[in-house]
Amino acid sequence: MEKQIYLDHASTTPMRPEVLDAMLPFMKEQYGNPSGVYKLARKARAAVDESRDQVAEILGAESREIIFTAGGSEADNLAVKGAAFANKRRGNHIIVSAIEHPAVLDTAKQLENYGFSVTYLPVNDSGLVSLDALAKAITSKTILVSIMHANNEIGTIQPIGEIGILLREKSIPFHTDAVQTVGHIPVNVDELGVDLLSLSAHKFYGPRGVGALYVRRGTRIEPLINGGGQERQRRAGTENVAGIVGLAAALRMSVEEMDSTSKRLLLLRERLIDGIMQSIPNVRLNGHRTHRLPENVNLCFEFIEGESLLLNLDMQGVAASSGSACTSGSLEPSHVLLALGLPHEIAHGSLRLTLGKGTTQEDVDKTIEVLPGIVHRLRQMSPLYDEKAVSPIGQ
Amino acid sequence: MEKQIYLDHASTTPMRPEVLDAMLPFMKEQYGNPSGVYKLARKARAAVDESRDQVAEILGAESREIIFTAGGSEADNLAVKGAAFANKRRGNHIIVSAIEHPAVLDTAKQLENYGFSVTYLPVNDSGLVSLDALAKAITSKTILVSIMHANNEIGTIQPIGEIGILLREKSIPFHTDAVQTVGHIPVNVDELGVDLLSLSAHKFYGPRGVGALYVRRGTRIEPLINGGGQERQRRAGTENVAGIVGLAAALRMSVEEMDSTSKRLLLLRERLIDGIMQSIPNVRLNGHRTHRLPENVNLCFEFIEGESLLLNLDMQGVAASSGSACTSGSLEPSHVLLALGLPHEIAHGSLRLTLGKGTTQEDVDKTIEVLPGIVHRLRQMSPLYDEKAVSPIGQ
Amino acid sequence: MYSEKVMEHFTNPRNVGEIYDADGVGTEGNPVCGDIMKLWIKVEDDRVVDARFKTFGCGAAIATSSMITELVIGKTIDEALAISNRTVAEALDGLPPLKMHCSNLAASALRRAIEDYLQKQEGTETENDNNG
Amino acid sequence: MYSEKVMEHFTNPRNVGEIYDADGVGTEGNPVCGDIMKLWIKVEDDRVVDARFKTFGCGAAIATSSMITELVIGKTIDEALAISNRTVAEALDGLPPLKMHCSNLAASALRRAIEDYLQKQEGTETENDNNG
Ligand SMILES: Cc1ncc(COP(=O)(O)O)c(C=O)c1O
Ligand SMILES: Cc1ncc(COP(=O)(O)O)c(C=O)c1O
Repeated sequence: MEKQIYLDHASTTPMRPEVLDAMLPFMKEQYGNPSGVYKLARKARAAVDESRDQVAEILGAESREIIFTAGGSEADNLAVKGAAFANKRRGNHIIVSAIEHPAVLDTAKQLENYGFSVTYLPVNDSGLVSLDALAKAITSKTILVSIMHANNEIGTIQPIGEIGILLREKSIPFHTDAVQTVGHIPVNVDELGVDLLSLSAHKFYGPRGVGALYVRRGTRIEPLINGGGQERQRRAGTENVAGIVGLAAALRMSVEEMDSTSKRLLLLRERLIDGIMQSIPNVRLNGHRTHRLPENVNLCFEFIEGESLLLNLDMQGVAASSGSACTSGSLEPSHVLLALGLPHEIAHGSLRLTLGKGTTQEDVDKTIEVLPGIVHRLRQMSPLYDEKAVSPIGQ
Repeated sequence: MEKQIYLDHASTTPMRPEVLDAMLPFMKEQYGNPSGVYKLARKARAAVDESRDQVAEILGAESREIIFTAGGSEADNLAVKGAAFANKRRGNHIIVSAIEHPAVLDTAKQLENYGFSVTYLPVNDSGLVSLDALAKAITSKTILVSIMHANNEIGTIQPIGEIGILLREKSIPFHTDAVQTVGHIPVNVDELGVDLLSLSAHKFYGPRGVGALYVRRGTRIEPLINGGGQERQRRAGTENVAGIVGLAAALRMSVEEMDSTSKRLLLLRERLIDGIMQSIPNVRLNGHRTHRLPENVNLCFEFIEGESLLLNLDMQGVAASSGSACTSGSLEPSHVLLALGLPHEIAHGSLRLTLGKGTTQEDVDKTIEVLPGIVHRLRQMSPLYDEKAVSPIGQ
Repeated sequence: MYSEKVMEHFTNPRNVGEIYDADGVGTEGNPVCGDIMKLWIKVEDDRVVDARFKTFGCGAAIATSSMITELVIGKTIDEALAISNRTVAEALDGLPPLKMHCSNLAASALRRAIEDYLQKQEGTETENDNNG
Repeated sequence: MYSEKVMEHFTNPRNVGEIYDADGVGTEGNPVCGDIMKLWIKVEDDRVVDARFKTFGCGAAIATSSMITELVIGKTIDEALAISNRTVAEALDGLPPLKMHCSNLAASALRRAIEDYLQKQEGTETENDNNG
């Protein structure tokens, strides 16, 4: 079999072997429930406390401000629903960007059914929200703004720090979905000026099914999962100790290597973009050219459709995605690409290549090598290509 | 160090090594996100599908009726909030038993803040709800009844099948929290006549942080976690593939051994109860004598307080709990024991010993051996004991 | 998610291309929904003797296009009209629920190509001097 | 969760028991809240020469009871009155937040025992024939 080239790190990352090693004791002999009063339980409790301290320190937060969850989606839901319901008496208006991950976007939509009113903030053609538009959208009833740190499809990084200053002035609770940035680029809750921040371990070489929500002291949220008194009454459920330990270990290691990894990936990203755009006509790069995650490449290949591109790439040993992984089973083109102003037929032809710490230059070169043939073959098969065979080379 | 005797299986169980083996590939090389379209993703998807089929078959359900969650608490919240909000137009009345786990009880309380009205059904002195009382509590606005299969503190098993018949007649959605029974005693959704059923893997030697909710086809629930289209739009979040595979593997193995294990534990339970009650005066057995989980022993030792009992037991190498693990950090005596009608000072002196598949007769005998000394010592220290030194031997 | 048959047709699609002197052409779908299929047929003695397609779309769209050309070649016009989306999906050993609409697309494109042929036929028969 | 000092006092509590000819007795807490402490003191020349306790309660309740008897023995009545719940908690290297009320309990029981002693004293001094 072909060597597999994995270029879907924004969807999920392989777990670091060291992370698994850190977790294993808690999947074996250290099985205590942290809520118990006996020795076995106290060891588990200590492991959770220590993990919490580490995560807090990395984010520039206090330990009590960290709530462990079962992933990024739960953290987003807890932040958005939790803050909305907790502040219902103050107002019912919420602002989110139009390119949020579905975990925020669909949550906002659901809140509309519960009497909240939502503004979906547009973005410009490179995916940036405008501070002016945000300032104008704010009303006296605005109780929450949620704008993601970096977008999972196109990698555009928002000016969260500036938004934070604006919102701090107006005392409006501010959530950022940092699932794509934590462990990848520097994230400090005070520098960003956020009150709520979501993260997910499997996006930075940690385990699946565990994440965290940062909640600034004084920020009120209602729990999403009621029950036992875990996580200071803000998230019930027997603690996933192994997962929590894995999250902290993965975060620590990612942060240690962040500088060198992101520099390396940035170079590979540029090599990949250039290599593809030079060898294939009618290709567009989606997202911002520089305010962009170092590992993200998102392209539209005109005249062809994304899924057939992916299937062909897979047959050549390259694993990639089109739009966000969660929605690629659906027939709708990416809401993010549409928000950038792309027409439907172009949005349907998107390819997301996301690099990771295991990605090598050979992987990138192999991808550059196989893509032109695939694109050519699919275009030959496309009824749209005929008609426009003479379009100019993609910008 | 002393050999540790673990008698807190109702709180959490050690994971089976075979379960860990089944999970490991998905924490290593099989890291695909099931939502992807490439080979690696398809293997993950297949593993999730297969696990779902297995869980469904064991419960007597269809695969599409199983939603994987991050544990029992999430499943309970999804069931109760999900059904409440989805049926809001039909009515606003919910019935739960007074001895539900906090994941149901506190959720019901939270729903009171959102305009729902809740009846907390009392239980008799052995912890059984009365069908008559339930029938009387039902109104035309009742949209959900939630009664747990077996109680986590006292092990009392409710007549869910009979309740199911009653509720089916009235077409009222019926949820049961089966976190303590799945994998321990037979659970079949049709025999129980339930529409919603929660379970949690770590209660049957599976991984922490993964559970499931059974939702009968046609039963409407709103998602708790909105976002990506996972779990048929009913629970967003990148699938915890390793956890899901572990849940299914643990369930399969527990069900295979159920008969022999429960027979063995029943004998050990009786030995433990008899041994303690014969050697220590003023002890009461809480819960039902026979409608009881085979692994559950719950006792009140008059004149002494639970936590000091636990700490002393721990020093002798026995890990146990008092009340439910999640609330044992609190100052309140168990809501379950109070619901049985026990006075506060007696309820404070409770000890829960829950046996598991690794429990041996020596473990039981050692516990029977160490308890009298501890109880005696604490009673000697108790100002309540003085006054009542002549009370009769506990029943 | 796809059957082996689907993947096989996707990987080696039959009858890709155009027929420049086609007797009938049909197009179905639109760029907005992400699938467009164009199908050409050549008819002799009331029998489809050749069929070609071009498709912009997902794996299922390409496989159903390929499959329907295989199914239709050799069939009489009546037989060809009887090819339903179900026929195509079954011939491919089934399609994922979300992708069922793709087989619909192929069946509609074929129907349109046949209608186009029949219309031209009518023209030829009645006027006998059109571009037949 | 408990400090080593707490565990040490819990494991080997000092001064458990009653003083039958105590000069003062104090009780604090009640069965409903799950903690009851009874404290006896013996006073000579305005100085606490002995203290004993019986406690129904959690680990912290027993440890604070034990600690407060240690703290008070040898102190004058004035010094004894200055022992606050904070003094007890600090002497035990701290208590978990949820358990802070236990140190309060011990300090109150001591205060009540001293008040009981002082009241009896008054009785003895003024009437000089009571059961002193
Ligand atoms: C009866 C019952 N319901 C719900 C739960 C919650 O399950 P989990 O800890 O997996 O969230 C538990 C255990 O904690 C339980 O015993
Ligand atoms: C930006 C963003 N937010 C939220 C999520 C959801 O995280 P999880 O899959 O851990 O629930 C993801 C990834 O799926 C993401 O990329």
